[in-house]
Amino acid sequence: MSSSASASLPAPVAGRAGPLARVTGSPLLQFLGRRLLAAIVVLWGVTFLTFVVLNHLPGNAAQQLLGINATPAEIHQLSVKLGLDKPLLTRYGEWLHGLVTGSLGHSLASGQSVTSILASDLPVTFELIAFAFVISLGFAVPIALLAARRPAGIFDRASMLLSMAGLSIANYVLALVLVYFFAVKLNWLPALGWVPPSRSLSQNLKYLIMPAVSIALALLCFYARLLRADLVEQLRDEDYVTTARAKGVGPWRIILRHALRNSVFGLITVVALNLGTLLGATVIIEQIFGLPGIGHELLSAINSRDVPVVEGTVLVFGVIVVLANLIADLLYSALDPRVKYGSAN
Amino acid sequence: MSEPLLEVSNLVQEFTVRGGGGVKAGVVHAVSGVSFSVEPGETLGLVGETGSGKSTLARAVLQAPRPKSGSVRFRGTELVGLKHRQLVRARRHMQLVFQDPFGSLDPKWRARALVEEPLVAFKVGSKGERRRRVDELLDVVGLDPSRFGNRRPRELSGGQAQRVAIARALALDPSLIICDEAVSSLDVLIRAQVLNLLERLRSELGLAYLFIAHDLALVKQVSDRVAVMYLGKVVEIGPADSLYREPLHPYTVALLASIPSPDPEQPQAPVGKAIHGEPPSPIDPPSGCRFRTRCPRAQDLCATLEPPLRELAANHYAACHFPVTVDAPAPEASAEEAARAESTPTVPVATPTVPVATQPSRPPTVRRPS
Amino acid sequence: MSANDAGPAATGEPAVVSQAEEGGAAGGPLLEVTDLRVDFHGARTVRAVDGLSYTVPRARTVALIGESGSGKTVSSRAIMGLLPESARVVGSIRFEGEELIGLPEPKMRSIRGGSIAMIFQDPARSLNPTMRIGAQITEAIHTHDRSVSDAAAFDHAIELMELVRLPAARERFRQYPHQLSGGMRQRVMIAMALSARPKLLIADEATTALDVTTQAQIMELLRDLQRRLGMAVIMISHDLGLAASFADDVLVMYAGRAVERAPTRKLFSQVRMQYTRALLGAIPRLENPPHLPLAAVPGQPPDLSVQQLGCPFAPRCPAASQKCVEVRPPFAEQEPEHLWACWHPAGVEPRS
Amino acid sequence: MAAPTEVAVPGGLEPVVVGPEVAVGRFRRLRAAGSIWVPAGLVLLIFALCFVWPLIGPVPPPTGGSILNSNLPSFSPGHLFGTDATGNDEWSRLLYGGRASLEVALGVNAIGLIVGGLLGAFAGYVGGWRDSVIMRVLDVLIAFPSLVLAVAIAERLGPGELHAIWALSFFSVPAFARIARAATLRVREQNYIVAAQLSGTGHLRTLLRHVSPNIIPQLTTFALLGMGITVVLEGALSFLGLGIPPPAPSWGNMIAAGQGVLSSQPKFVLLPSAALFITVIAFNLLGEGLRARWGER
Repeated sequence: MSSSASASLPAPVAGRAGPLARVTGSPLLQFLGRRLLAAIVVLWGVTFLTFVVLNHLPGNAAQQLLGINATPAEIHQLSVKLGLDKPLLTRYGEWLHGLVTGSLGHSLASGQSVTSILASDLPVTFELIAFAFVISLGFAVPIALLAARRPAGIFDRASMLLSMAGLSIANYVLALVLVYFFAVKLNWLPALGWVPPSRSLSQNLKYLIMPAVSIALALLCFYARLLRADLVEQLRDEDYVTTARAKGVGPWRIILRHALRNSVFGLITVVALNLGTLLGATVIIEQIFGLPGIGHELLSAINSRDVPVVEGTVLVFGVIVVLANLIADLLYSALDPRVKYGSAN
Repeated sequence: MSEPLLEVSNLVQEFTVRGGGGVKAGVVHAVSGVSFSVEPGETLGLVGETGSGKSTLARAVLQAPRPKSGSVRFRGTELVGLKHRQLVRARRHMQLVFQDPFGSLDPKWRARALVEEPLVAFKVGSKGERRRRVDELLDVVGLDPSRFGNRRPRELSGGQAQRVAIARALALDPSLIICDEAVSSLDVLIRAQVLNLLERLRSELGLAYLFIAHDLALVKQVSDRVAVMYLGKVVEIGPADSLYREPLHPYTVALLASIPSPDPEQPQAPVGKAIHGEPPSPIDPPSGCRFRTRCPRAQDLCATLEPPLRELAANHYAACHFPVTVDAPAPEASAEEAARAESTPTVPVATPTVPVATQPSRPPTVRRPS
Repeated sequence: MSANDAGPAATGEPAVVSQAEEGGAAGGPLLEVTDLRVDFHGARTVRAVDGLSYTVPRARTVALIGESGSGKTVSSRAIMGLLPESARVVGSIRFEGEELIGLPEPKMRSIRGGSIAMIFQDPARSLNPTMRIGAQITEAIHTHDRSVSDAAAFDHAIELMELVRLPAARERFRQYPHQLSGGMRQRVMIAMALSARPKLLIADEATTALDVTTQAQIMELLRDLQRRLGMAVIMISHDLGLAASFADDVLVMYAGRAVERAPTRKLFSQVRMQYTRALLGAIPRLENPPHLPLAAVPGQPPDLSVQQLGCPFAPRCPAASQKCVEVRPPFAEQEPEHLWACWHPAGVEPRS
Repeated sequence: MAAPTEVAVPGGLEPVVVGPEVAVGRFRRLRAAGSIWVPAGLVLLIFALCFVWPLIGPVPPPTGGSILNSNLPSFSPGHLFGTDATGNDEWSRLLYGGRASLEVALGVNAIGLIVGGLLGAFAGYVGGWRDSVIMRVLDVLIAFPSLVLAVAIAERLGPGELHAIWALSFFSVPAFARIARAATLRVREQNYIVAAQLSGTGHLRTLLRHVSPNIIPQLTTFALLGMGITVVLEGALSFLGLGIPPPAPSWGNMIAAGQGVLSSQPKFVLLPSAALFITVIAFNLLGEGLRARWGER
C-alpha cells in the first residue's frame, strides 16, 4: 500500500549552471555599457525633440537675423544660404553627422563655430555652479551635523526653521534682494558684469559671489535638511549606532564615523540630480547679473532661432546631467562597500 | 487509491540576482527539483533553515511567481502553464497565510473588507450574504465581528491580525491552506492560541495544510508528515513520528540536536552536537549532495554523486548515501552507486544527473519492514 | 589575553551549580537592580518596566525570559543607558556597588563596552555596513584604551577574532559585514563585546535571528567564553528552552514586572507562577504526538499605558480570583532561592 | 521631525521628572497638530485673499488705472500699498497676480498628479518593457531644456496662463511619474498585493483599491511641495517674459517690472517677492507637516 509516488520521483539535478558562465567582460564595464546605451538614447531623444520644436517656431534664423523689415525674397535667399530650406530630417541628419565627426556646426547668427562659443561660455557657468556647490555643501554639512547632534535642541530647531525659510526663497527674488542691499544700498558688490579669473581672481570672485549665493541658498537649505533628517534617522533607528554606543563610542565620533558615512549616499545622489535643475537656474541668474555664460547664450540663441547653438548647448546640458548621475552611481559604489557592480549582496 | 490533493513533482525555481546597476550577478537555485504530495485532510510540515527555499517553494506551488519548471497538480488540475484566468479559478481552493500579518493585510482596509475580498473577487453571494459570511468567518477564528470588524490592521495585535488573515484564507472554503511561517512572528502564548485554532479548523473543516516553519518542534506539533529542506532540496520526508524518532538524514539529525529543550530533567544543551559551518550560497551550491560540506558522514562519493530520495523505511524517504538510523546503511544502493562513481573517477560536475536519471526502478531499494 | 590555551578542557562539563548564591564571593553581587521603573513619554505614558528587582552574581548566567513587551529588553538597555530620550528611568542599578542611574555620560561611556558589554538580536543590522570588520573591532579597543598602538590593536583584534573562532581572522579583518554570514557576524559582535574584558555581558536575543544550527554554535561559544573569561551573562530571550539549556538562574517577566525567579532546574521542576506555567504549556514539544492541542491561555498581554492594580496576568489566568485583580502580589522569596509573585501558586507538582 | 520636547540627554539616563506627564503629551500633540493646521490656515488665507476677497472686498481692478493716480505712496487712502507707474493699485495687483500664480500652480500640479501619477503607477505596477519605455520617454522630458520648451510654447501659442500651465506640466508630469513609480514599486513588494491576487482580485481592482490608496499620501505631500516649486517656476517664466504677459499681473512679471526701479522704489520688487515667499513657505510647511504626520521619508 505505498500510498503515493509523492517523494519517490527522481530529483533532477536542475540548475547546476556552474560558474563557467559566459563572461562578457567585467561587471563594471557591463554596467557602464548599459548606462551609456541608455544615455545615448536619452540624448538622442532630447536633441531630436529640440530640433523639431525649434523648427516649429514661427520665423527662422534668417528672418530673425534680417529683422521685421526684410522682404520675403531676402529671407528666402538667406535661408537657402544657411541651408534652412532643406527638409527637417535632412538637416537633423547633417547635424548628427557633424556630431559624429566631432563638429557641432556653426552659429547661424555669427558664423562662429559652436565649439568655440561653448568653449568661451561654459567656463563661466561651470565656475558659477562650482562656486554655488562649494557654498551650499560647505555650509550644509556642518549645519546638518550640529543639528543632528541634538535633535530638537535649540540649534536644530533654529537651523531647520531658517532653512525652511531659505528653501522658500526663489533664486531670482534672492538675486534682486541681494542686488538691492549689497549693490544699491551698500555698494559693496557690483550688480552686473563679469571679470575672467585669468585677469583678476579677486575681482572674479567679487562679481561671482552674489550670483553664486543666489543659487546656493536654496540648495544649502535643502541639503542641510536632507542630511540632518537622514542623520537623525540613522542615529535613532539604526542598530549599528546602538552597537557603537554600547561599545562606549562618543557621540561626535558616532555621528562622524558611523552615521555620516552612511547618510552621505543619499546626499550624493541628490546633489547629482540637482545638477540638472541647476543648469536651468543659471539661465535666469546669468540674465539678472549679466554673466556671459551658457544659460545667457542659450536664451539669445533660442530667440534668434540659432539652431546649431541651441542644439550644442542642449547636448552639453544633457551630457552633464547624464555624467553627473553616472558619477553619483560610481561614487555610491566607491563609498558603499555593499554596492559592487555585478555582485549579489 | 485516489489522487492526492496536491502533487508537486520536480519543481524548480530559480532567480537571477542583479547587482548594482542591474548587471546579472548569478542565479539563485532556490528550489531544485522538489517533489512531494499532500493528501486531502493531511498536514505536511516543511522545515528548513533560512535560504533552504521553503518559502520560495510555497510561492512556486501557488504560481506566484510561476516556477521555472516542474509540475504542480492541485485537485486534478495542472497549474504550471495554466492561463491566468483559469489559474485564478484553480487557485480558489488553495490559500496562503503569510508570516507577517501586517505585511499581508492592506493597512488602509478594515477587517471586514479584508475578509470579504476573496468573496468579492469571485462574486460569491449578494452583499448581505457576503456580510453574513464575513461575520461568520470572523467568529470562526475567534474575533467578535462587532468589536473587530471595523478595525484596520494597525488597530489589531499580531495575533488578531493573523486571525483576520486566516479568516480571509477560509472565505472561499479552501481544501488546502499553505501556512508560510504563519505563527513564527507571534509570541509564545498567542502562537499557541493560533496553532490550536489551525488544528481546530483542520478537524472541523477537513482542511489540508502545507505547514512551513523553521521550528522543528512546532512542525511536529501539527504535521502528519514532515519534509526537511536543505539548500533547495528535500533531503528527507516521512511520517512525523518516524522522522523525529529515527531521522535518516544527517542534516535532520543535526537540526534535531540543535533544538534546546525546556525539559528540567535533562536540560540538555546541544553542546558538542552542533554541526559546523553555515549553509553555502544557493547561487553556487556544492556538487553532489548539497549537505556534504557540513556533513560529518560525508565521503568522496557525496561530492560526485547526488543522492536520490530513497524509501528507507515505511513511507520514509531520505536523500543520503549514508543514512543515519538504518543499521545497514543502504548496502546495495550505496555499493552500486559507489562502484559507478569509481568507474568514472573524474566525474565533472554536471554528469551525476545520468546515474540518477537512469534509475527508473523507483521502487525503493531498501525497505524496513513496518 | 591568553584565552586560547585555557581551552578544550572546559567543554563537556555541566555548569557548576553553586548552592550559595551570592553572599560569599568578593562583596555582594556584580549587578544589583532595585525597583527599576522605566516610563516612555509619548502621546500616552507607557510603563515598560514596573518595579523590577534582581541581582546578577559574578560569573553566572541569568536569563531574562518574557514575551515581547514584557520589559526584558528595555530593562537591560536601562542598565547600559541606551534608552531613547523619551524614556524616564528611576530606581537603582548598582554595578559593583556603583550607582549607574544618573551617572554622567562620559563616566557611563567608559562602563559601556568596558565593564558591561552588549550584543544584539540582529547581527546583520548591528554592524556598520560601511566599516570594515577590523576597524569596528579596533574601534572598540581604542575607545577604552587610547594608548594602544595601531599594531597592538590589530594583534588584539586578531586574537579576539580567534577567540570567537572566526575562521581566517586576518582575511576577515579587511572584510565588510555583508561579506560574512549571520553566524560569523554575531561572532564579530561577540569579539567586539569582549575587547575590554567585560565583567558582564548582556546578550539581547543574541541568537533569535539565527538559524537553529547556527544558534547552537553561538550558544556553545558563549557558554565556553563565559566559563573561560569568568564573565557574568544576562541572557535575554523569549525561548524558555534556550534558557533552560544555558542559564544558571531564570527570571520570568510579564508586563514589565518580574513574576518568577529561581535557579534553572528548580524553576522548571517546580513552576509556581501561573504565567510561567502557561508559557511552558504553550511550547510545542518534540515528545508530543502530532495534533495534540497545546495548553493555551486566552487573551492578550495588558496595555502598559493603563495602571495595573493587581496581578497583570489575572485577566488571562486560569487560577485568578478577585484578589488577583485587586491586590498586586508581592515578588518575594517564598521558598529558598525561589521567588514568585502569585496569590495562587501552582502546587508542588513534578511538572505539568 | 517629531522629536521629544526635552532637551536631549545623552544616554537618556535622566531621573529628573520634567513637568507633569499628561501636559507633556498634550503639548506635543498640540504642536504636532499645529505643524499642519497653521500652514493649512495660511494656505487657505492666501487662497481666500486671491480668489474671494477681490469679489467681495473693495479692491480696484489691477489694470487700466489712471495715470493721474500714478506712483502714490503706500498707505495712501484706498491704496494700501500705493500705486505703480501706470496708476494701478499695487495691493490689487498683488492679489490678482497671486490668483494667476496659484491658478497656474494648481493646473500644473493637477495635470502632474493625474497624468504623471497614473503613468508612474502603471509603469511601476506592470514593470518589464512597458516600464522601461515609459521611464525612458520621461527621462527625455526631464533632460529636455525647460527654456526651449517654454519659449516654444510662448512664441507658438502666445504667452498666457494656459500656455504656462502646458509648459510647466512638461516637468511636473515626469516628476510625479517618478514619485508614483517609486511608491508603487514599494507597495508592490508588500505581501498584501500578493495576498490580494491570490484571493483572486484582478489587476485593475488591485491597482485601484490597493495600490492607489497607499501611494496617494506620498503624491499629496509631493503635490504640496510641487505647488511651491511651481509658483516659483511660473514666476521665473513670467520674469523672463514667457509666462503671463503684462499688463495682466503675475508675481513674476511684477518682480521683473520692478527690477527697473529697484534702486528708487524697491517695494515693487519686495512686495511681490514677499507674497511669493509667504505662499511658497506655507505650501512647504504644509507638505512637511503632512509628511511627518503620515510618517514618510
